[in-house]
Amino acid sequence: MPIETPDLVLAPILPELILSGVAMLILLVDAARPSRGGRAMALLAAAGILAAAAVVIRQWQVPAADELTALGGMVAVDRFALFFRLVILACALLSVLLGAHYLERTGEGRGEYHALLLFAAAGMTLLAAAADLIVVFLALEVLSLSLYVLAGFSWRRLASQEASLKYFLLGAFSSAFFLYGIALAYGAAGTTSLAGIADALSGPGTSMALALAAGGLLLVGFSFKVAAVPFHMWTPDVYQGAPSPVTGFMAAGTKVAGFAALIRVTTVALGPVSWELLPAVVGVSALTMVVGSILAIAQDDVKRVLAYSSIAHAGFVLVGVAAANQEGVSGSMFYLVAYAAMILGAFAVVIAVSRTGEGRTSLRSYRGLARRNPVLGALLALFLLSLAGIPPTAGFIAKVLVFEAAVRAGLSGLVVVAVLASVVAAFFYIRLIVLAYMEDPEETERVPAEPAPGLALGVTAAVTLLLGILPGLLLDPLERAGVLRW
Amino acid sequence: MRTPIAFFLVVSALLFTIGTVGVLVRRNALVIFMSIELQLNAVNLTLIAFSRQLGEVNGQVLAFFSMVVAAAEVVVGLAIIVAIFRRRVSANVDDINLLRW
Amino acid sequence: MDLIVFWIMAPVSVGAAVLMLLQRNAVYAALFLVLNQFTLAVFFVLLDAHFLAAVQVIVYAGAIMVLFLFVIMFLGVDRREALVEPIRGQRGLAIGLGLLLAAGVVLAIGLGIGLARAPGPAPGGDNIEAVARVLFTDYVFPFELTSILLIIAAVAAMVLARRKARGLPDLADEAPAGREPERVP
Amino acid sequence: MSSFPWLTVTVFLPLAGAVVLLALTPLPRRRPEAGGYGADDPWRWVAFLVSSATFVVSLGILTEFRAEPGFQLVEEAGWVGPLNIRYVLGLDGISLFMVLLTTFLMPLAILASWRVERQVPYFMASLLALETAMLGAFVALDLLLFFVFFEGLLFPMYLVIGIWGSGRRVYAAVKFFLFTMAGSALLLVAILFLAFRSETALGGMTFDLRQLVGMDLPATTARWLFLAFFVAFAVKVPLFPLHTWLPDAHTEAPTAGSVILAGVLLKLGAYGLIRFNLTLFPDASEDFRGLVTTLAVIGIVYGAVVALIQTDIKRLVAYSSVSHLGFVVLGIFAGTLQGMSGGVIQMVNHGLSTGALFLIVGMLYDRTHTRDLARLGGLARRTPVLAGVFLVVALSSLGLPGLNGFVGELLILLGTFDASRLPAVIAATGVVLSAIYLLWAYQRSMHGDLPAELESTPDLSGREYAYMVPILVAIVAIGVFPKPLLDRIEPAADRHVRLIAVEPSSADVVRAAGGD
Amino acid sequence: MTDLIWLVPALPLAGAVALLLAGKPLRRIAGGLASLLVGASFVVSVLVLIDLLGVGAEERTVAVKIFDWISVGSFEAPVELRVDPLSMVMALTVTGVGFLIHVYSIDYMHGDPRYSRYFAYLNLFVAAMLTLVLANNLVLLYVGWEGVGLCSYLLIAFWFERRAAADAGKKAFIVTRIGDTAMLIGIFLAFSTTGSVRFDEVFGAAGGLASGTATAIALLLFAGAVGKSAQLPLHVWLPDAMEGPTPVSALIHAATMVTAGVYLVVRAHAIFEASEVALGVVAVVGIVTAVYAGLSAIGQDDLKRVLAYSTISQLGYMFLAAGVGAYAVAIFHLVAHAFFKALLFLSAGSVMHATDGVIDVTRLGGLRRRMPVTAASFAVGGLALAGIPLLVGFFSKDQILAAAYEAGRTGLWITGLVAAFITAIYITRAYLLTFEGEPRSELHPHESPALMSVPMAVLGVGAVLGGLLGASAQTGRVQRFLGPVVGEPEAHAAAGALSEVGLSVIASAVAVGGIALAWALYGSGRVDWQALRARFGGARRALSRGFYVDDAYGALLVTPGKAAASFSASVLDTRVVDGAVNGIGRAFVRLAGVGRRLQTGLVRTYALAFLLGAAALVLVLVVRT
Repeated sequence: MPIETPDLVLAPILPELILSGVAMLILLVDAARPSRGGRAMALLAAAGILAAAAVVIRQWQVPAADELTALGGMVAVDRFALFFRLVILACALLSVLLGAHYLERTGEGRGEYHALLLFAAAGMTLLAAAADLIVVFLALEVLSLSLYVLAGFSWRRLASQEASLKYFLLGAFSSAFFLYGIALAYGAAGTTSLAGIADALSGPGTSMALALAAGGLLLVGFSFKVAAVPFHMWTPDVYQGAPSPVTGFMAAGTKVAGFAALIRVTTVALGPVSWELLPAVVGVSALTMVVGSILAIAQDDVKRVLAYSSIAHAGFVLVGVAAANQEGVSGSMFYLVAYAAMILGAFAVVIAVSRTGEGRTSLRSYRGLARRNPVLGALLALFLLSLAGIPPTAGFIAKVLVFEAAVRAGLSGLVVVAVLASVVAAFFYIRLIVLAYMEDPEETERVPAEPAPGLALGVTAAVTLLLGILPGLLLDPLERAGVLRW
Repeated sequence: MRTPIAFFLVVSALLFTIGTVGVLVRRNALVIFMSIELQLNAVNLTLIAFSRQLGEVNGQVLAFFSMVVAAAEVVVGLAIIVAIFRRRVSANVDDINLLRW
Repeated sequence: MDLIVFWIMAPVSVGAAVLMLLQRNAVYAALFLVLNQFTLAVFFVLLDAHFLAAVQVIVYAGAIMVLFLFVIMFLGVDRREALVEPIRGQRGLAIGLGLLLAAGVVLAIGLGIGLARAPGPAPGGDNIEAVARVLFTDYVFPFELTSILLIIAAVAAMVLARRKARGLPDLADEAPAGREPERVP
Repeated sequence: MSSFPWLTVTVFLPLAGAVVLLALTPLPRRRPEAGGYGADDPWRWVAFLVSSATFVVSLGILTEFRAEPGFQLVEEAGWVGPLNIRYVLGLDGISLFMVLLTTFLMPLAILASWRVERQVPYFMASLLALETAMLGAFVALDLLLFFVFFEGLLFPMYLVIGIWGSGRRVYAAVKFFLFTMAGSALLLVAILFLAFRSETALGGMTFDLRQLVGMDLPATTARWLFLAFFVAFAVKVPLFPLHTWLPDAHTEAPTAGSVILAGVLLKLGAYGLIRFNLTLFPDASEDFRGLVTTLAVIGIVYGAVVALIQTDIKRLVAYSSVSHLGFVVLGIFAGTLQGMSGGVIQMVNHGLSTGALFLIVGMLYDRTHTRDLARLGGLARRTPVLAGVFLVVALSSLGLPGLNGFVGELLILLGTFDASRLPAVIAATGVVLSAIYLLWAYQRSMHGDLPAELESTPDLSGREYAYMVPILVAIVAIGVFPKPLLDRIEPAADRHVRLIAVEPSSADVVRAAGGD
Repeated sequence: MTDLIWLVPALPLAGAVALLLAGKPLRRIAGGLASLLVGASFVVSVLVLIDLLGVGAEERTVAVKIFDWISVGSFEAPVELRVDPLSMVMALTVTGVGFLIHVYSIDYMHGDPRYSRYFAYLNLFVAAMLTLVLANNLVLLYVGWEGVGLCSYLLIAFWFERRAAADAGKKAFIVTRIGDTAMLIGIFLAFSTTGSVRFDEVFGAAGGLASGTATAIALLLFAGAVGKSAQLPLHVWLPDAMEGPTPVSALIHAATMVTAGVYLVVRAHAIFEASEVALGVVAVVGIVTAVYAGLSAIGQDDLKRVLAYSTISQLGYMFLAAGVGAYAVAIFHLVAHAFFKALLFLSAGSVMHATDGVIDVTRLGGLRRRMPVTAASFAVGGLALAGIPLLVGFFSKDQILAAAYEAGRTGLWITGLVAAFITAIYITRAYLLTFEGEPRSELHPHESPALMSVPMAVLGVGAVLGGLLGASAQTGRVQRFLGPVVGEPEAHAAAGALSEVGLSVIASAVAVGGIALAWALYGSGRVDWQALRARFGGARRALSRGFYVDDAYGALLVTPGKAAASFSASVLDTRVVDGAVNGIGRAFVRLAGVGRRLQTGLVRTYALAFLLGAAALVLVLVVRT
């Protein structure tokens, strides 16, 4: 039985190869010399990420190939993918930084953390580049499985274990739905390639009902990953229970990757039925913004607040997705960068404040923060303002971009819901700032400044502020590169 | 006469639903997990049925991947459940509600 | 013949699934799941997917379910779930919504391919060869990808199993997050 | 046309100062042991010098300005490329005086904050950042850029109230923030919608006010957009019944905060109504004139009535603002040149008078540690200068001819009366009421028996002279010789009035007919 | 010289500014400086008058523009002064009487801790009053109008340590401001209909106005006059205003400011004449006030309050004159009143100065022996007020009554006579109780110093000889001089049966009768007036409280007003408006609290929500196809 194995051109997935290669290297080194501290592993991981990023940047500079996909149509090689890979790699780098610091403090430092993080990052980058539903699914599983374990990585805490179990059970549950969606899509279109599905859907004789059922189920799966209501309920619990660097990585990376794939799937594969899908996306978006914003009000743990915040933001990005136009996509891309920067920054603050692992995440611990460490207080305020969408921060520009796209798509009603939700959301961001700035501290001790979170804070703060003042820094290259050519 | 493909699809949908209901009504983490396996199995049936309908084997390959994923998930899932059990001595998910509100 | 087998196996399959849900003991539930998986293998054969039928029996019923049973034993066989549902409305809603979902999907299938249409002739040739050809040409990249999944699974097992290795104590449970939110206007 | 970027420099000089201040935070304090900041610590001086420098630069704008209707000193640059959001600054006679008012009041507010001891560098930095945001909002000609400044001032102000305020400062700060943010939420949607419409109507998406003017919009759309803009600005003004954030914010804010809040921030609402509502939606403005006028009139009377029985002097002044800003809005929407000019000049006047009132309340509080009128009294005997200053400012506020308040009030009422009589007549009762509550407050604090514990109250210090005298001079100068202002305001006011005044006023008819 | 008219208000204004800014260093010379400046102002006025007399009667109206003040579009309100006979008569009265009272104050206020401030205010007042009378447009007039109101406030509340003084000042300002605001609306209406606020244009257009409009403008302006001139129903502030230093009462609340209303009506007579109704209202309000205030004056025990009510009453007379079209007579009475009422007040001030502030006539008595000059002054002033022939008051009052009679308004005439009768009674009563009889308390009064006596003497001379200026309504100098502005006085063919001489006789008889009655009660010693007081306590109280008008305001306006305000503040604003705001906030918090409980921590709940979403999504999408 002769099977001509196809030529495997590995360049398109070089970043993923590097990431998983380094991950395995870490596993090996760790197995060989378990006594070595996490720091070396962290450096190794960081090096791997930087190498992958270098590859991505190199690929960005090289003019796009004629082919839009590689590896037999499985992986996209467009700049959309490259862009998101870069964002995800940045998130991963910061998470490695934060994670190393965190593990050092908790004494849980082990190589597996970094290995799993790299695997998860590889899954995410691949997800952003997936051009076939099966790759989407597998990439999703790669990142999910890694994150299930990472969520429970802080094994001495029951909460971490619980987060892990909850995330796992619901994640597997959602995987089943997603897979069912793939199956129906396959049934409707006879293929799982995104482009193929689009061709089939625009051609005659394809069952719209089946395609839409598939679309609905795929949407369910993505909604779970990006924490959209009502598939969001795991989020607060898992965000709270998981170790903070992991939470940060989940909040930033998973969402970025999930949306990258969601955008690609809805605009490419489901593009022909996007009009029919619109009510679903709009409904989920509106519900997500409203529920996320309102429920955050009643929280008293900062990680839960940020969890609800990330839920609400998923809704805002969905506004851009719902717009389903060029502006919506580029707006969502900008939004995701801004969001990743500010949520990671916020978690970096959380890590800096808690000092010992997971302590001091109750909102009470934030009282008088600005007095105990003015810089940290200011950065927290910056991130919160950006999350609230107050100018001149990246969060504001991001909102403007997606809202404008939605208005353009005739979704003014959704935008109205969005702005009202952001007012409600502002309520709890402001509450946190009240605690940090306007109340007397419970502890008078200064919060020390430490290099690792400091670096992460610096980077995220710079991005948050710079993109708010000069959004052209990101938008102009995006526009020049014409990232949306597929 | 060959069985219409839709029959298989309907059975598959029923099994998927039963699995879904199982996740919701059972409290033992293991049984919940088994229910998820049932869902995945149901999806496999759908894939293979469609594969037959289309007269090609791509669907079977997809089902194959699904099984591999299921296997990997089982490993991770069981590891997590065992880990939790060692601490809490319970596999009842209703007991696991430290994180809430 | 074909249809007869289907009509025999379909009730068994669904029945096994339902019975699985009704078992208070996890072991019986697992056994019913195995039964269900066998019926699925039969369906696969009916659908000319012989390779998958074999994999289903060997991997699923053989390997995975054994793993399940092993864990069930490990955690204690005699644990039974109480029959009382503590969450109000959970069962009703679960079943209702489940049926709605099924209805939606069935409706889609009905609209999509018609409920009674018979399939075309079975593709000729060797099923296993066909699967292999596709798997190692079109799907070779995903296939490679699954290796990463398996590595992750292994790492996960290692990480989760090796927990107490360092001799660090478990941390006390955090106070459950049940406090009233702090009053800010 | 000068090539010097006057506006950019004016707008961002304070922000640069704020950054410098924050950079200087590590400087040693003179009294570290007390935990506070001494009077001779450098930060206050830096802030004062920066804001004074800003004022000087803004005077440069005045010299460059010519009394013409259009926008001047325009500066343009690209900003958010894909949406064609641009950095466009420019000003006309209306914004000119708002800018000058801002730059004028800020150094005085800083001088008045000399006694702030907690976290002085941050306080000063907040004030300076606030100044940049306010100035930017007054000169931004790109709608989104305006929105950025408009929202951008929330946070510094919020900090000023919430950290350095008194009593229920947190409640007041949060309320201020959320109220204004809620108000402007729909503004953003409206701006985006407008820009979206510009793509088809103007052949290219733009947020530039100058291009959006006169864009054809369906009447219903224009009305909705008008309302969205209106709510945002009505909250800021504030118009009844959206005013309840104001008494709390004004009352709890530190003196400088109250001064800026009343002196400048509220103007932003009225300014927005002129600059955007009237300009962009003239027809809808016509349609809603009745509603706006009604709200303004209710605000005038209601604010005054509520002010009547306040015993907290700061609250009293706060409610007086509600009343006074009602006059401004009334004038703006009168649709007559007199009303519009009066509205604009009254914005300046209110900034001066109410700003000064808050400064005086601050001085009183510094001396007596109470704002409760029941615990004050007879201070005129001990502090005749303070009493005199208070009286002049109160008289200015109640519109005594010869002082600035009268010029605005007269023009507003005259202009309104010319257009629609009943509102003007009802509004005029506000003139009586303002006399009642202001004199009442004056009497309760300055006249009557002097409580024993206030026997040794000192009169004005040199620093207090330094910040009150400029305001008093301005109050009298504008009252006696408002021509320099009116001449510059009139062309711009005329341009705006032409948009909404479809029929000439009855007086003009008579005049045209050669007097009936 | 006419071009220097701006000096007239500017000089006292300069004095005011100097004294306000440099009160302390100038303290020693404050009184002298202030008096000097007002005196200079008077001199300039006289020079301008001489200029004016030098030209023909028709050329005696000159407008002197000083600078552009408020000008927007077609609205122009320049600072422009008007020199014409009417404004000059007013200016001379103001500066003349003002100068005397300044001089008088130098001693009267001697030793007061706020001596400089006092003269600053007084100077400011003169400046404002001159602005009022010299203004050539309604808005500038309004500036002066409000300015004098302010000074009135400042001076009434001059001794602000006293609660009553502070209250009285505030009351004066607020009550008059009610009228002022109406007047402001009148100005708007005038501008709105005539397109200008300049006198010439507005009054020139008056003839062409619709009668309703003319009535409205006239009545609105008159409302201002009612407030400022303390006519019913806005008179309540004036009696209280007596809390101020007595020279202030003399200058502001007798001689000048309160007469501004009369000036306004005369100045704007063109508009009033365009409306029958308005003139009628002016006359009726005037005469009713005259009677009402006269009666109230009888009931007062406080000498200054007697004079205050008397002022109200006399102002009513002036309005009566204006209301029947005798504008020149009104102005003549205004000038005459300025003399004798100022004289009366200064005499009362002299009494206060001597008795350390005791001014309750029931506690005084027999002061004539100790203070002959003062007693004589008071007597002269009182007789002039009562209208005893040959004193200035006789001529002016007689002309008013005659004008009413000749206009055919017999009712007004008879009521006017009644008022005259009452006037004679209360002023005689005041004089008798203060200066005659035996002292009723232990006081050691002494005559006032020269700086106080001399101005009194000068005013006394004016009260005696003032009649020379306007002995006849047709031929009097003042009346003829005013002719070009207010219309030439017409020689009425006596409409009724009585000749002019007959009218004079009747009026004189009434005055004498009133004096006689008062003497019988208070001076003859045959009647125990104190027993009468006790017996008719209710009536006395009604009189002394001015028929409870003030109390009625308290009960009907102030109390409900306060209640309404406190309702607005504590219920409407806090509960309803703000309550709605906070309610929305709370609703969200509560909603969040409820929503929070849905996050049970149970995986199965989460899965249920998940399924709910999935089922809904699939169903919606499938069913829609």
